[in-house]
Amino acid sequence: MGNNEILALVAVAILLPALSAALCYLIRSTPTRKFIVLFTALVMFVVAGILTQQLIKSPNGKLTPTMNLDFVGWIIKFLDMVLMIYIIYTGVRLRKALIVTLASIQLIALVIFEVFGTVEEPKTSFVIDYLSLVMILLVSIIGPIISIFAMGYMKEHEHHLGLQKSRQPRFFMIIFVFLAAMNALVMTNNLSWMFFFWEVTTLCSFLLISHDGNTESVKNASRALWMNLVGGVAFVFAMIIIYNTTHTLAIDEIVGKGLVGLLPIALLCFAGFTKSAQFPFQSWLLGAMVAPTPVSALLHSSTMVKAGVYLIVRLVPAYAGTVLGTVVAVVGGFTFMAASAVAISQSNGKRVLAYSTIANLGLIICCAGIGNYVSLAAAVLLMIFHAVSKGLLFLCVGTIEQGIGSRDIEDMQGLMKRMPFTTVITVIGMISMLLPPFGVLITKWLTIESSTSLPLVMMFIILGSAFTVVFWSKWLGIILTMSYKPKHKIEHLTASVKGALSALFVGVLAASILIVPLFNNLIKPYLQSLGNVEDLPIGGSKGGIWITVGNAVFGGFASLLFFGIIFILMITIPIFLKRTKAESIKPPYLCGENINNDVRGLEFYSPAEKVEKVVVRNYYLGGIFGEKNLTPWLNFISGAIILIMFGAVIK
Amino acid sequence: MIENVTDITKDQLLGEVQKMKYDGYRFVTATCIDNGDETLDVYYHFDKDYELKNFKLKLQRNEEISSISKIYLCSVLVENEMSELFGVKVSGMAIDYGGHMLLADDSPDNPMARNQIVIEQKGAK
Amino acid sequence: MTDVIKDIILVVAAIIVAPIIGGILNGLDRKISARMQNRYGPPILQPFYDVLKLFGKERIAVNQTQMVYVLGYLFFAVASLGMLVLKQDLLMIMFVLAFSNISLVMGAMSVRSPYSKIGAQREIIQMMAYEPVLLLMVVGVFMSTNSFMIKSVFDLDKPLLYSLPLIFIAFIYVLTIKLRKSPFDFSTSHHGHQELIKGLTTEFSGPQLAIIEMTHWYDLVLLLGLITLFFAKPIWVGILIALVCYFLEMVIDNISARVTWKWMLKYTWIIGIGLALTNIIWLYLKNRA
Amino acid sequence: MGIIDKARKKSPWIIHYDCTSCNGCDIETLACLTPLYDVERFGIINVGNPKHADVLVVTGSVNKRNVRVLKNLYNQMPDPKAVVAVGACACTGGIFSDCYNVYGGVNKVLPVDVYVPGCCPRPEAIIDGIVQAMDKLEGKARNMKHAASGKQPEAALQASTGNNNDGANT
Amino acid sequence: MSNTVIPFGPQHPVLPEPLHLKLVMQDETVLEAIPAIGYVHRGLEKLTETKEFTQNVFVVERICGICSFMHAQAYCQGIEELMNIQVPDRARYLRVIWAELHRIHSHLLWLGLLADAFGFESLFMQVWRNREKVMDIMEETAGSRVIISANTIGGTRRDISPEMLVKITVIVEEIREDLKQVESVFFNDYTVKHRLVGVGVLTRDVAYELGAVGPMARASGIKTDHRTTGYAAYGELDFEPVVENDGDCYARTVVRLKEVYQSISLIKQAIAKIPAGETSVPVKGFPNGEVISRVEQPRGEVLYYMRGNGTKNLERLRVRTPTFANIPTLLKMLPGSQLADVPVLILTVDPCISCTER
Amino acid sequence: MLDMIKNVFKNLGSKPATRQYPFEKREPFKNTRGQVGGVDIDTCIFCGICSRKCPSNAITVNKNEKSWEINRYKCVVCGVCSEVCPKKCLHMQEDYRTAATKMDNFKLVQQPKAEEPVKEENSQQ
Ligand code: NFV
Ligand code: SF4
Ligand code: SF4
Ligand code: SF4
Repeated sequence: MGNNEILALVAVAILLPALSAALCYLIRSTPTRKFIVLFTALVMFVVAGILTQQLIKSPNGKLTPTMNLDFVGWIIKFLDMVLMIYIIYTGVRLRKALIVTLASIQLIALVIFEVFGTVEEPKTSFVIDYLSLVMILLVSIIGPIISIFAMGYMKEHEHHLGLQKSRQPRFFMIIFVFLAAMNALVMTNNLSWMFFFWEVTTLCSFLLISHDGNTESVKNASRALWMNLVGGVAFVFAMIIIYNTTHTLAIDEIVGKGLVGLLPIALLCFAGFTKSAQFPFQSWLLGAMVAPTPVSALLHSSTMVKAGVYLIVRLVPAYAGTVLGTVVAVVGGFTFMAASAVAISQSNGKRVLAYSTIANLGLIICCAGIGNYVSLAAAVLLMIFHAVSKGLLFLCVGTIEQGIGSRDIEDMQGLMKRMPFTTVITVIGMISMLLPPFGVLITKWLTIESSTSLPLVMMFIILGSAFTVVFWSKWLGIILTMSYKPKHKIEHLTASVKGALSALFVGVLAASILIVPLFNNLIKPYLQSLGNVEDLPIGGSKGGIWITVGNAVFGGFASLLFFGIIFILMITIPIFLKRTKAESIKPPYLCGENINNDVRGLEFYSPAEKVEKVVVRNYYLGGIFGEKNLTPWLNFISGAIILIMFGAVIK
Repeated sequence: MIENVTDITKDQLLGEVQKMKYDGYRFVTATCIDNGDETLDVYYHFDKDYELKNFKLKLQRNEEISSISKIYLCSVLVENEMSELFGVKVSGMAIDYGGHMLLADDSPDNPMARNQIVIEQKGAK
Repeated sequence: MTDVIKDIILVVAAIIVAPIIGGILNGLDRKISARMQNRYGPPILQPFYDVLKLFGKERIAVNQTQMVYVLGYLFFAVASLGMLVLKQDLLMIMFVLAFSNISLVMGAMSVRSPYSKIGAQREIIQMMAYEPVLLLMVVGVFMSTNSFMIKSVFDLDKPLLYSLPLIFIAFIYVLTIKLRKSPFDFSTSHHGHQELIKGLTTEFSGPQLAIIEMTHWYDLVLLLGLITLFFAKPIWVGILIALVCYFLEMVIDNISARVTWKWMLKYTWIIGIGLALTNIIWLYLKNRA
Repeated sequence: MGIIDKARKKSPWIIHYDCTSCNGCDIETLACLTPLYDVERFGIINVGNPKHADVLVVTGSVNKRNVRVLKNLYNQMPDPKAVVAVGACACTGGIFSDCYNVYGGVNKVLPVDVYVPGCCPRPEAIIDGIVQAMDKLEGKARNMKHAASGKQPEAALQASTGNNNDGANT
Repeated sequence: MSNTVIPFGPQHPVLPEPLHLKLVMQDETVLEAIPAIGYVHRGLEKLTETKEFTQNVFVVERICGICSFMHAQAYCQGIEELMNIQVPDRARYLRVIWAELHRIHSHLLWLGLLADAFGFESLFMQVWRNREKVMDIMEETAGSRVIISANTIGGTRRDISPEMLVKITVIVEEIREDLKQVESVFFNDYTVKHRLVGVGVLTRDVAYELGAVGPMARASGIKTDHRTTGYAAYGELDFEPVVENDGDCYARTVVRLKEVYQSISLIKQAIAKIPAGETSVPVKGFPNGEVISRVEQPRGEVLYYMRGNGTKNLERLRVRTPTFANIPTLLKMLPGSQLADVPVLILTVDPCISCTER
Repeated sequence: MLDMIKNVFKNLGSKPATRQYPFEKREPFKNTRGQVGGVDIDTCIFCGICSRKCPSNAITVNKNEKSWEINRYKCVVCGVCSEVCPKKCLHMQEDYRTAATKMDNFKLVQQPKAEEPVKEENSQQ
């Protein structure tokens, strides 16, 4: 394929969602919208597939479609201004001086920089390398799947809210705009374009968080907006500084040359921190959980927040091995630990997922900061695994919430009997975040093995992993709670929900099963492109990922077969035993005060011969990990670390 | 013989007990006796420095007395016991076991009351 | 190929021998503990009688899935032992060991029984306390051998203890938790009685309990094997020291009351992680220099 | 199966439930665990959990409230299991057999295997009782094997749901 | 936010006796605890109305096996007062000796159970091994280990021979020595103190208001000990109530431990002073009238109310046992405590449910 | 922390305190109330005093049948019967009675003029 075809592909990847967005908004009939969603999904899959194929074929591991359309640049500049003005308008409407100020700063800086200054746009507007490809795949595969899920979900959701007039057209419009922006963001090589798409995603996020329009959602949305705008401001100034020192806005040049000072890179990383909701900016992501579940799944866990991570990983060559790298690792590691710790105290399923998202983003950033091959491999792998698993889990929680009317973890007891389909998927989704042979664990292993050069960071990671185990296993335990009772199902899922869940479920399994091809085809080339090395210290073969240090090969995560066998044994032996002779079912031990004929042991005789329900809640350790008392401290520490970062960079 | 017995009436009960509390007495217990003639004696025992002070309350069966558990929380057990075993009605107990503190569902009602024939002739084989 | 066959033979041998050693050690533990309490104590083979008896009991359960978790507990423990004898990646061993534990926790949580659930919660808290120390130990091993492979420990010319004295202490500390010995037997009561009845094993009985017991034996052998690592050369010194440590655990078991888990969490973090981290930083500076 | 039978005899785990005991039998049972008598010599452990136990040691007579507790505990023990009634109260109700809240001995509610007389029985007698119960378990295990071969799972379930153990006064 | 609600007891390995609690907890902090009893209720007070008043000695002994001797003592002393029986001096001293032996056995038993409750198995074993010596004395002197049935109305059923008295002195001295060894564990061991100090604090006022008796009250600084009124031969012996002021579990442990020493000293004093003579006087007639008899049990004062009507049967026998008075303190101590401390708290009350419910 | 350690090691070094019960039996103390030994049936006059004084109604005396019967599983071993027996034909035994798998009543019947008492064991219930 030549340049133009690729350019066309890029255009399709960006413009098709944008077009679908417009159509969704304009044509308000539900069947049409369904068709549009499905069609767009299909096309996005295909485009992503072709891009992958092209990239693998390409000799230098890059696709650089060139184009000479100056006016695209101007259009984007124009849209940039419109966007900023819209945000200012929103700020005025919400009476939020902070938003107005931050947006105005950006607007003024942009006007001075882009309109009055003479900016030479880079020749190659788009560079698609393996890192971009990973993101494109995530956006164009998970994005559409979640949109499909959203069709079923939003119907139920609006039914639940009792809306007269469906707001779905608006919803899907924003979703598709967002997908377009995301695709563009990861493909572009032009820093100022990237900035534009960056702010588009910010706005989309704002609009979607406030979608339900009640006071809480508007409040949280505006918090998300201003926090992201803070990052935006940093982005703008980074851009200006970079341009003034290097006279280029081409990302590949900025990253490769290493001639920019560390300050603008630090600013960009800072922007990444805000977008990825690192401590102390985590609160916006938590607030964002009021949005409908597809939004949480798509924007606030699997894709948009990854934009920040993406930027930081993208910049790795510019700061690897410097003091900035160390601080970035510390920030990420700290967030990983802190978010995991706070997650222990949460009983709201979505908030747990949110904290876990923050934690995992932190881990990715930490890996980027560590900056060796092994850790970078871990970073990119984690981006993939996390996106798939977390996307799935959010959808599951959404489905469960619609099924049982609560997102409180404690209400999910005995879910297996009530919503078997969703439960199985949820359980596998959770296991995939925690246990072998799933990918997330492999990356954690890689991270620890690669972080030994930074003891502090390593301690963060180790503590963080311990916390992670705690909150996942608590939740998992609740879901798996079963008592003997014939099934009674209340589960009726629409086809779109079921389909999307199954698709992502398959994705989770596939990502982990195919970890070796994934590694060899996507991550290995990416790592090689960083330093043009043949001998990577990390390799994938024999069904596992292996690390080489000196002449010792270790790891031996020949996991699949190994753990596969264990799992199969675990499940088949009991089934076999049951066949031969069933266990007799006895009620649980309640100190002898069981109610007669209550095999499930739900109740006991309490004082005065009353009948009382047995309730056992998980521990949330509010005294130790309580959100309220811990957050100020964590914010303070992380704020201090970030200040130290700037201090160290400025010198 | 019992020293320091004061006869009181039902209405004096709370006031007298309150006075005991002011005077720094410890509530020891209450004793209920069924006289077998449809009357009950209820003793309230108070103690200070090893000196017992007793109030004696004569009750008709089915008469209701008010609980002193508002004044002495520790009287809940004995009041529950009285109401279970003797059928004395006690109103306003801080914790009311509803007749199931000591007795189970299929125990005889008010077994200590004399109008009950409760000693089940069994076991002697 | 002969290597592979040798490995397989080694693993199979370990799987067969470990429970025997574990059981005997357990029996010795009971006997010696009894003697410490001025009792005569059970026969040394008592643990085997117990397990055999349990296998012969009726299989009862609260729900139909318990067995799955119990087997998970066993298999993962066996797997980590296998990895140990094959001198595999230490970090992986720790992970697999953790899954084995998680599996048990899941099993305990899967039943609607208050005591087993509370036991599970406590077990999770215990894991939160000791897991970092174990991982830090692994990191310490890495820093002194430059590899996560156990093999490299055996290639060292000096025992690991020289470079990891503090971590060793921290490990012994954590061992008390892992072996559910007295100051820290919160989640199940190994012997003696406890507010949680039998904690996380309350609802497991008969063969399930037998499997759990056997897994304890594997665990025990594995943990003692890890102690041996600190004195890998010559190996018999290591084994001897491991046995001494085990004896030390018995003594600790018999001279302390059960503390509360809050205390454990606090002090495991402060003492355990503190010691381990100090050691690591020391190694770090030494490696730098 | 032979080896398991042998093991069974060497490892009786007991659960001790104090019905309406006056504590006399109770503390004597506990005293069996202590150094002077040390029943762990025979592998006897007080596990305190019916699901782990082989022998239910009951002290005291059955009263009207704890009858259900006793039945529940017995029901939750896995086969083969035995019941040892310790003390005059547990055997017949003893001195309290005429009390209004007392049903009588444990045999009114559960099939008792071994009776230990005395008030309170000497610890030695209690040890004898448990050891005798172990001998009985052997026969029970054989019965269990026969019974199980014909039993349907549903039937087993039903048997466990109802507290329909043999007992006179229910 | 819902809370954890679990049953605690009646069958529970740390509770030697059936006591049921409905625990409402948040994580492991107890918010609410409602005790339920009734698992040991036999209806013994009613039974005594059908037995002869002489037989009742054996019935009241079986209210509780731990404090059986003193139940009989309280009963006999009450009846003796009612019937104006002058008990021989030797019997009064014998009663002191046996009563104090019972106190030692009860307190040692409790110390062991407490050790078991906070997970200190070897300590439990040590204490109970020690206790066996008392049991042996009882068997040798009275013919039975626990329920010794040594009392009878008008005196005691058996005498203790002078050689045996000497032997007792030696053995209690041994017990003191043995106890000294574990004493430091209870008093100083870090882990033990960690579990006891500051747990379940009852201030003096609260304890008084709740009517706590015995060691419970004495550990909260209330100087009450019914033995100081001088029943039996206590008036001729020299002792001071053991009082601690902290009101926590530690204080209660200290009180009980020190009381063992006190009992040992009382036994030795009694043996030194015991006069020769008869051990019982014959009883004639039937009790008539009302009487209240109080005795200091290991757990505090027990109150016997008796009403006789001139026949061989009593019209009413009412027992208010110390635990009955101490249980309300649980209502105050449990809320706010940790689940792990629940057994310790329950045990520091030294609950005797069979006494409580009769 | 280490207060117990001395004790533990001392125990470890010394012989266990355990009495090897079934293998070595202890001599019972003198005058221990082990169990009711039975009655010298020839001397018994079937006055029934023992039966009446027994607090737990364990003894049944039948004057017509000339039988004396005891339910050993109901007897609380108080020793009253042997104290009150006017003929001192009833005596306590020092060895305790061990467990049994069946509750048997112990019955003695005085043969009209034979010397040999017949011992019958018949099961209760
Ligand atoms: N009376 C009496 Fe008690 C009680 N409560 C005495 O110490 O033990 Ni069972
Ligand atoms: S048999 Fe005797 S010692 Fe045992 S519980 Fe009954 S009365 Fe108490
Ligand atoms: S009291 Fe003596 S003589 Fe009279 S019946 Fe009884 S055993 Fe026979
Ligand atoms: S010893 Fe006591 S209980 Fe036994 S038969 Fe004689 S009088 Fe009755």
